Amino acid sequence: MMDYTSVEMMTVAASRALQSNDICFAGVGPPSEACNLARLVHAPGITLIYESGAVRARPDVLPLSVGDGELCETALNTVSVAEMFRYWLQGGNIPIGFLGAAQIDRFGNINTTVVGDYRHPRIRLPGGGGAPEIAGSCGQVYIIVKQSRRGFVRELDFVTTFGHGSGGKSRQETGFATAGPTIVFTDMAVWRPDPRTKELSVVSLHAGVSREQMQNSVGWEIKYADKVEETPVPTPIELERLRALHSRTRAAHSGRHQGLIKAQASRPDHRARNTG
Amino acid sequence: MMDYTSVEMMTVAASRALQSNDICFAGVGPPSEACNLARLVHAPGITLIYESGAVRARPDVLPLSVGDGELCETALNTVSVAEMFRYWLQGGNIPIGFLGAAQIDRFGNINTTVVGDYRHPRIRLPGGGGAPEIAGSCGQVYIIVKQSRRGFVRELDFVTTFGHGSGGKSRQETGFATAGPTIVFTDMAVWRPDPRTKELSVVSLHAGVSREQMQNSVGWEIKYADKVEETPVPTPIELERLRALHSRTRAAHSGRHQGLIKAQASRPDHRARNTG
Amino acid sequence: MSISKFMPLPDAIAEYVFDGASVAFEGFSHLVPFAAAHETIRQRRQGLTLVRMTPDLIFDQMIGMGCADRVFFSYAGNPGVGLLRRMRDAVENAWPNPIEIREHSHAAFANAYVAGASGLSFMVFRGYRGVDLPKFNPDIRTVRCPFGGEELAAVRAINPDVAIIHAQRADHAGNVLVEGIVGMQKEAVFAAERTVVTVEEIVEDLNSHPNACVLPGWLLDAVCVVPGGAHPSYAQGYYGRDNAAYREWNSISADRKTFLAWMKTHVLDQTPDVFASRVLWREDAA
Amino acid sequence: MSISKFMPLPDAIAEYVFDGASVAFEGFSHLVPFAAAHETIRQRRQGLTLVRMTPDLIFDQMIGMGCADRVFFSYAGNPGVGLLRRMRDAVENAWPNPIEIREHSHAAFANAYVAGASGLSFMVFRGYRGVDLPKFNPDIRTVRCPFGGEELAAVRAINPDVAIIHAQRADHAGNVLVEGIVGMQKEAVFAAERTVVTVEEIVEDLNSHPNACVLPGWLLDAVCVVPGGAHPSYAQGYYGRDNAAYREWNSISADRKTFLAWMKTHVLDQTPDVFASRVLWREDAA
Repeated sequence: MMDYTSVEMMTVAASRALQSNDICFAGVGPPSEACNLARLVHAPGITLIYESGAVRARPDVLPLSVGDGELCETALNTVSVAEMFRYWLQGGNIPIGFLGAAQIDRFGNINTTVVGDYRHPRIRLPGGGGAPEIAGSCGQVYIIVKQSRRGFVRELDFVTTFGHGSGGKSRQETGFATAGPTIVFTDMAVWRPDPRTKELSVVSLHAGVSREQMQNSVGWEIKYADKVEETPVPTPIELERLRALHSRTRAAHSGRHQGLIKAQASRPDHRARNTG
Repeated sequence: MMDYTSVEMMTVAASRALQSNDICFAGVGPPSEACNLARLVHAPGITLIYESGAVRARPDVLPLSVGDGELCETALNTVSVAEMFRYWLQGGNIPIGFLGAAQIDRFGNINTTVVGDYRHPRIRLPGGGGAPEIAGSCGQVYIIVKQSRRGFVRELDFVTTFGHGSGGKSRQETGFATAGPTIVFTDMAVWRPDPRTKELSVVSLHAGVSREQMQNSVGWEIKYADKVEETPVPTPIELERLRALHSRTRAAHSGRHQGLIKAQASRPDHRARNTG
Repeated sequence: MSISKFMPLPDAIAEYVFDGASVAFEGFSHLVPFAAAHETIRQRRQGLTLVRMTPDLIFDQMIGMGCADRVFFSYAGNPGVGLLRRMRDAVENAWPNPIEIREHSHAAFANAYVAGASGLSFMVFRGYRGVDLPKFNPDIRTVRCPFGGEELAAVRAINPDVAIIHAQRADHAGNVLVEGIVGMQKEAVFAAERTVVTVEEIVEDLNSHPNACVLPGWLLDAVCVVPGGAHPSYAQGYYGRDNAAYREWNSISADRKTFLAWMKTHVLDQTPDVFASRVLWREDAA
Repeated sequence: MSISKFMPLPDAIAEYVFDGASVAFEGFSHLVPFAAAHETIRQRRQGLTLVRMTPDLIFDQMIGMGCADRVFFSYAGNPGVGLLRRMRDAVENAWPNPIEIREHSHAAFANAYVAGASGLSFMVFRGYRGVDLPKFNPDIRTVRCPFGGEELAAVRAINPDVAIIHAQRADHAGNVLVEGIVGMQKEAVFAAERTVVTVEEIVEDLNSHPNACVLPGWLLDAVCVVPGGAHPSYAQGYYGRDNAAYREWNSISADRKTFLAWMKTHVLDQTPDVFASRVLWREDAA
């Protein structure tokens, strides 16, 4: 068995949730990484959609920003950001949204706005971006986030993105017709909301993770599902494809002006070259 | 002096109102005809916009429908109908709207919907199309319409398009910030709203038209401006360009599949040929 | 996403256009889906709510053949030629059956499609001030701006059961390209529950601009290859508009008997294949 | 429509970007108008309301140099790298001056631009349910659907005094082509009172697709040729993104002194011409 890191385990576990016929709104960073790993391993037909307007992007390297040229160049089509949020997302055409988080609570609500008071924050985080309405309009939401006491908190400093609210029927009562978070992938476990209470409950532990380690990384008393499985370890192919993806990405992002201009550009005589 | 018809006089008079740096929303039919004559005679730089989304169309022949391929092929760009009505028109970016009419009253209100009762019409006309919001959102409105007792009525059967309402400050009080109809071209005269009452008043009579003929073609007692001019007759160049335009248009529209596929089509190997 | 969405047009109409459905046939003068309308007539669908900004010849034919109970529209003319005589006969004389009309201006109709495409129940817009239509169309109301208090028009969203469009081409995954005058096709497709698309051809690669109007396969339920399927309207890049046919319609539609005879010969006794013979395209040997 | 809209960038900024103005700099990762921002910094504009969905390095620089009193945004990060340290320093420590932030989600911000572009005072959308932001942004309210009664979010329109964008190219009439990731540039331009565009080059013919994103000359007030003007972001078809520069910014911006020294060398002591040397494009001899 190959060695792997806990973050690799997280990405691999998340990638396995996606199927070849899925249509998924991919947040940049770890969500996009898991989505593209799925595409490269077992879901070659997956449709990945980015908030920059790129539809069915098939990037060869991971985008650094959600608006990298690689996304548009490999996409079926690119629409305006307004159209993406209005017709594609709000119109209810995207079954899965894949998000990251800075802070998350036990009901899958997310904070990416501030640590501390909104008006006088200790740490000003980036803000909501696409997440609030991705979580509202996609049929269901997958979340990928590393576990830590600072991230998995009893109470959010700020509710940026609504998950299951205060649990139970809170989400429906707040006016959502969509399912919200249905699964959370971390570097230690896989969580799913309890069908009734909607509290996130551990359904699978990654190999070698103890319940004690779990409790030390989460700011509330963890619930476990009746049956807790062990997450299958990454396969050699999963690890190889993931590492190759990282390696291509690092090579591409280390230089300057590395955006290779491809066939879709209307003036192929205009090329970037590496000046770094 | 060349012979000309009263309809030619109408089109020529209307064309003269347009300048080379004007930006004008062109209704199909007589408005489009006047707009293109202006472009071909004295306003080569005019920007004509069609509700089908064609921006700065420069058709070689008059379009039969507002969505003829000729418009897109000669345009700077073509946008969706939604974008045209929302960003371009409602956004307040089009200074002049040029409209036709079926029925018009003395305040420049227009009916293109029904003759008789709406629910049980004697004649069902086409309806509003783009006109109501063109008249509302363009900076000002030019109207071109033949005079007749059936068309110039004391009271409209139906208000499709708001002009100056009941006159005076009616337009502002109804919530419009735009000027509404500022000039009306007919086959007999040129009319402008009185600055105070907003009643359409004759400012220019076409050569040879008497006040008696005028009154016989209009369903209300006509007001004349203090100074009534005689409309300059069509110049030879105006008539020549207008007739050449008509001649090209007739030739183009008489066959089948006459839409010549030009450079903007992405697959130039796909051509129509005349099968008529 | 499966290959099964490619099917003959008769199968697509049989499966998705049911009696009583609301069906948008979009295409703004360009790419008008005549082949799909004729197939619907042949299958004798009834009680339809026909939805289209510009009813045009396509709805004149469907109304005259008794397919429609209601028509949603914003401009009912034979462009550049005259009025729609079959639609008038239905509105004025209830022949062949009475129809209810629900009428908007273009701007209002476009906004109603935008609302439908955007998953909203209504859209606000600046229009319908001082005019008579709001008295007759219950889908027009007003809403007050929660910031400045201004009163604006609101139109109810249009969400047809089925959207039917014609497009230039599809790729093998069922992604469809629409280009040229794109009208409201994208909005109609996003607003509808189901979508049937007829295309001129299937190609390996759509080979268009990155920002072109492409409808992804997963939004479409049926893709049917019908070359010439927009005749007598046109398909930019493939064939031109048959303006002569639009002019001839004025006399064909003037009389009920002439109309019915024409429809029997040119629609009822035909199949979708006939459209290919009505246009000529891809004249590679010029 | 006159040729006089072609002008050097310093003249355009001097003429259209006034102290206290609200200025949208748009471009969604792609075509970010850095050259125009640097010129604005050099001209020492103050009291600006900076408007942009993704503040990015461009606003980090402007805020750090004291141009801004307020920032409207929806995602304030250095994409893929980290936080915006100069913007944080202003929000958390009021350095170099306190700034007011007015924050939306992307969907809300996009709808606010759409409202502005459409001549409406607000836009309705399906969002902001159950979250905290509406407590802090007075531009978020609710409106009730006049048909079904559903309560929906409403956002106040954004209509900046000036929109500034970078685009691939203009023709001699000042019509501008934007292609690739087109973001919200069109909406920002339609929403703004004035528009300044920097372009890579002027060409005889835009030579694009009929449905490409083209902004007509008459909507634009100034068109300025600044090759490389989007660096370190990118111009699709011309040059790629300088990701290394984005990464380096994280340490440059970490410290006030380092930041100020960098700005002096790379911005204050430069002219717009320097951008051409930061990228290489049109490498015809490959």
